[in-house]
Amino acid sequence: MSSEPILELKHVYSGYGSIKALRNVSLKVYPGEIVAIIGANGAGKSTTLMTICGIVPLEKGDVIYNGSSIKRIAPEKLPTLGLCQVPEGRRIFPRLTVEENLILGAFYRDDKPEIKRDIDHVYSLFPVLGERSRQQGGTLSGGEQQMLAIGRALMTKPKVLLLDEPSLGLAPIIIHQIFDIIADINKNQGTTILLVEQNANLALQAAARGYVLETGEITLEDKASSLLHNPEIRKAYLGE
Amino acid sequence: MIQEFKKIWKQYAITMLWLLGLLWPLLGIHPDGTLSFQQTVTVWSYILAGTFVCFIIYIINKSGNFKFFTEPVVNTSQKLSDMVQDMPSWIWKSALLICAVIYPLATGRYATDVAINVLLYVSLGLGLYVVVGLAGMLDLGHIAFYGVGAYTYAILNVKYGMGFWVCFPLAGLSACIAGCIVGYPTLKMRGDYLAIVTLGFGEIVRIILNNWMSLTNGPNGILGVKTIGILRPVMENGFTFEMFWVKKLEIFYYFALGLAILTIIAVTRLNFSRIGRAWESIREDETAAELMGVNTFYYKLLAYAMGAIFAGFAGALFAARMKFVSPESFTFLESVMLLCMVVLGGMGSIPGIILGVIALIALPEVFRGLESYRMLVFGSTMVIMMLFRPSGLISAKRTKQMTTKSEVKE
Amino acid sequence: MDSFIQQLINGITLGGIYALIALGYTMVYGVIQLINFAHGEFFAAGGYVGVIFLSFFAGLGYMETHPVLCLTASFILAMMYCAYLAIGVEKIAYKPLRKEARLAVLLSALGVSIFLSNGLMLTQGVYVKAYPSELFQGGLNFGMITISYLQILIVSLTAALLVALNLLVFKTKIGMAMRATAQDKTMSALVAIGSNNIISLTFGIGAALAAVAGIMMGLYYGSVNYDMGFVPGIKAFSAAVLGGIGNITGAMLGGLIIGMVEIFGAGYISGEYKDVFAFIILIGVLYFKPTGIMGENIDDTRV
Amino acid sequence: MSKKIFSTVLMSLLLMSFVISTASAETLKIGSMSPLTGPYASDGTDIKNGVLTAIEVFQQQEGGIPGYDKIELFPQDDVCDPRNAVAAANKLINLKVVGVIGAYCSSCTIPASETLDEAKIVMITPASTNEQVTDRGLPYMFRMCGRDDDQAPAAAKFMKESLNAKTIFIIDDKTTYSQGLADGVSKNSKALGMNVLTHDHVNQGDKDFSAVLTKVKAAKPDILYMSLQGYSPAALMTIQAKRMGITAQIVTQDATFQPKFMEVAKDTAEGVYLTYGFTDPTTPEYKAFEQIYVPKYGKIAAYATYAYDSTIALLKAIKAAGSTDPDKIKAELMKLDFKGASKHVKFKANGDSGSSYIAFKVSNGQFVPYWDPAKGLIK
Repeated sequence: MSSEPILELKHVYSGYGSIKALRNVSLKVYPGEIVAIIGANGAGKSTTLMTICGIVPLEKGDVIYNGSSIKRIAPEKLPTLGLCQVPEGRRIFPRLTVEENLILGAFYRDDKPEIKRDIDHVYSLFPVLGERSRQQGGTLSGGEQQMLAIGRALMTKPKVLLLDEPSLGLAPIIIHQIFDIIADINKNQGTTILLVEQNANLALQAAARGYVLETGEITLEDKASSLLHNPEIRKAYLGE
Repeated sequence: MIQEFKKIWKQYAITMLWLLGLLWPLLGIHPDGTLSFQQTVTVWSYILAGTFVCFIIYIINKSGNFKFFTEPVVNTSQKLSDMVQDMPSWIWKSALLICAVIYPLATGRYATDVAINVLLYVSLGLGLYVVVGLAGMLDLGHIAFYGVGAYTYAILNVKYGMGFWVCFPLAGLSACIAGCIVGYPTLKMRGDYLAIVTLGFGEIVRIILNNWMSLTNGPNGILGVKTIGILRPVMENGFTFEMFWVKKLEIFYYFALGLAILTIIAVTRLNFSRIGRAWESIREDETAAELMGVNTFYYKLLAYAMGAIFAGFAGALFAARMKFVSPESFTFLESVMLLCMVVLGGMGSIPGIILGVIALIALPEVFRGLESYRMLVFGSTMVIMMLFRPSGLISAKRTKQMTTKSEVKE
Repeated sequence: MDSFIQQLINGITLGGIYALIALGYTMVYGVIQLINFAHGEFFAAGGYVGVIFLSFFAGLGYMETHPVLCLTASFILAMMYCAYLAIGVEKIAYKPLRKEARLAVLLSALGVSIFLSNGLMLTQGVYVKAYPSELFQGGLNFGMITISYLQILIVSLTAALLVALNLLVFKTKIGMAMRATAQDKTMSALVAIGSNNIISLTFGIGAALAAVAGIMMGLYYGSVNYDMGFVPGIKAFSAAVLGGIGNITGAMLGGLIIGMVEIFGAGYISGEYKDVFAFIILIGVLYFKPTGIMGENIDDTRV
Repeated sequence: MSKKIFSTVLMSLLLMSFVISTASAETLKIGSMSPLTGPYASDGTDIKNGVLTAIEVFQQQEGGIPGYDKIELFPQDDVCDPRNAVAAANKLINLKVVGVIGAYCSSCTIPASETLDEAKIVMITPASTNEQVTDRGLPYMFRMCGRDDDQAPAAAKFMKESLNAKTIFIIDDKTTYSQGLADGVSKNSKALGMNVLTHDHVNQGDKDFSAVLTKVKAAKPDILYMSLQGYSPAALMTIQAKRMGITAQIVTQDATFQPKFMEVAKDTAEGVYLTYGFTDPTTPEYKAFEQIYVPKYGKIAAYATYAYDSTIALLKAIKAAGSTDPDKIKAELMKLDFKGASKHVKFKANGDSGSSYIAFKVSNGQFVPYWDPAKGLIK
């Protein structure tokens, strides 16, 4: 673990109008690691990611990426800096083909041969996408859509990948497949991953460190393995 | 102060420069092959001066430099409204009523005329509010029902000599039937598709009114519509009744007032009834409403029918007042203005709609002094009002939240 | 038969103009779900700016020496002007309201429409402005059928623009980004697509097409007037909905259908009820296919 | 809730009080009513300009009206919409104007005159030609222009006698004015033994006439009679007809008497005939009008002259009456007998001032008097 965090939230407050979703959230993500944020429904997990990306406006505090504040940077500029999010519910473009979805992932890039190579790379990670490259995104199954969403995010060449509930609504076998690939991306490409999950067990197994978010506040921060064995966590999130 | 509003200043400056670029080709390029800047810059500097003053006032107000002036005003109005709130509702209601009743006595003929227009449009607007605000169906052809009501009275009166009081319910009825005819095929459609279909129906009604010579006398309109007659007891020569024709504008005002009050009461009661809740459920989520056992077909049709009835009543009164109907009063633009009234005042609150009607009927009248600049100022006022009060002048909090949410989701 | 073919040609010409205007409605609707009532005014502004430049060139005397060049330049300048106008209007009157209820933007659009048409009236005068008539006189005669050169120009230019637009939207990355923005603005921001730029671009392209339609209308009918945007605006809007609003191919189809119905209705049934026929077709189509001819049911495809 | 209602009332009272305005005492106030915005704004502006010119000329030549410092005009916009017209009429009543010049559209003049009649205000229309304007027997309604039932026989007679027409194709655009006139032309033409092939309609605001013109082309009539409100649809139809290769003679009516017609239709306008009240542009009265009007407002159009004469008549009557009593003004109006810019002004008992429709022909971009029902061809 290197000394400087690649992504850091400093006392972040944010919310939707009068509703405060995040209060004094601070967290650090170091290069090359997988960090998990776990928490119950409505704890503010997705809001955390949306605040990092500037979609939900930041009220107080600061977000530091790669050593500089990104709170004044427009959301659409972030992927060009290597910060990319796969939002909750996949949100692929349903009426664009699989291939078009992937091309749009590389929207800001001009290097055509490179893009072609990256698309092939995504197809090799997810062979099923290659088979369906001419199909409209909306016609894919849930698991395939999740793969497409991750593949599309990879097309932005992220340094830090924010993943929001990749397991949501998927069959266990698909979930495992996807988590394998997440681990693979982290290991082979050195991509830092911030993972938000309700499925605490899965997330903490994949991650190196974890944060617990409760009603907009960070209540616990520890190594993933210790969190996994923390009795309170086991009681609250692992159903024991 | 300047620093604080740097962003607004920048936007303002860019806007003005944009306007300059917009104006120049229109004013500075001449057919004789010459270019000039004089006129453009003159016109532009007028606009600049005008908007600059407004802008400075806005900035000063925003930065709180008017507090010495606005604060007492706000305080007193707050106190007053608290006072009003403490009073039982019948007090301010009757105070309001008294104001409305003495209004024509206190003002001139022209103001009364404008007020009658306002009152008729209040009935119309509330009818549209049932369709758009409660049931959530965008209607761009509501004026057609107004036209149907007006023509029903005019035709029955002129061709068959029927009196106002017989025709008044018939006007409502025929408008209601028209509403059902429009409503039926549109029930399957949603959102903007509905809007265009209602627009189409509105236009069809207008074209038919304009072309069915034998019935509507086409573009010439129907002349000689009788005004409202009331039987008045006369004591001379024993006790007899005499027909009294309402000719004075002031008396007519009271009829319009009566209709407006009737509509307000009816719509308020509908709003808080079972039917009103059914409509709201349809507006928020039609599928869910259907699953919860709301007969959406019936209630949507009912919304059209109710909206149309009020429009029909207002139409009959309109025909009686103008003594003349012609298709020109029922154009698409009129429908759009009506929709504006409902939205501008604040979707979903009855006082809001009344305010919206007053604003949109009275503003063009206020701007009458500007002559040909009238509509230009009116258009920009509309944009500015929306920019500053996007949820209407008076917004119903509950409705607003729900509507925006559902809009975002779509 | 002769007059049938003649009416067919009339219908295609009119339908082509409607289709060009309808594209602007449908593109803007596709991207921000707004019925842009001011679009008809962009069309009128295009017509006016076209005649301003054409007569400017005529005044300079270039019209006699380089007519084609002047015409092309006028087209391009008017397109640029309208794009400039539309982008500005969007930034001032629509963008601040993007998060508000849709009716608020609708009203703002209406205000803009009133403002623009009256602005045109005040700067250009209440009188009709005549187009230079020297261009495109005459035509081809086949017995009773006359096809004017102007009709040929209108139809071919319309077709060319439609093809170009289709290529842009379906074959280029920018077009992909436009479609992506239309489907999910947040998500497109997350893949580095600036939705504000895309929306501006959409407004710009829509208005530029309207400008072309405006000039063609001016050439075809010989004049422009300040409130010329209103009626074609409604017709084109109907056309866009008929084809399935948000769908580009649908808008073209809708424009052609509305134009044809209007001409054939007026030619064979009744001139005064021609708009009734157009609306009845519209209502009929929507009754059986509530999302228009090519429209997709947005509710179902959204995840 | 109550706060809202309270502010509602406050706002409305504020707005209402804005609406009510008053003006100073020493001025003689007259009103005009015409569409200053909307599709007929051009004709409406002509009327307003005509009235303004008349006030200027009257003050110069007759030295104003004793007892008043100045004559002020309150021009109202009726948008050619009856509701607006009635509102404008009420506004004028509120302003206590002595007389009103207007309106343009017959459909506005009729309801507005009913309202003005209640307040006994004299109204002179310079442009509404529908019979109903004066046939309703309103005591204070006058008309400076001609009537549709004067124009229609003149047009029919012209087509029969001068153009030797046998078949006519009539098109109108369904306004009170244009359709009334077209019906009259149709009736009169049939009475004169001509064959009216079709009487077709287009709608107001239409620009594309190709469908109906294709029918015209197939029907091959001797004459295409266009009764369209305003010069601009007439110009559009002329252009499209010529472009389509229609060879029928085009005859149209007074609304086309606008120099802009030639400006738009250009060379296609050549040879178009139209009927219009005869105005002699060589009289000193016309010259006086022309001298003031042209430098200020440009070319003189159809209704400006009538608006001018209406205003002169009204002011003359007020001056002669020496008071603003409507009945006295009416009596003086009935007595009037003077040479106006457009024609010799003398009102009949029903408020009409008669008309002298003649046929004009467009040649070299000018309206040239061509044929007079009484005298035949004008050389």
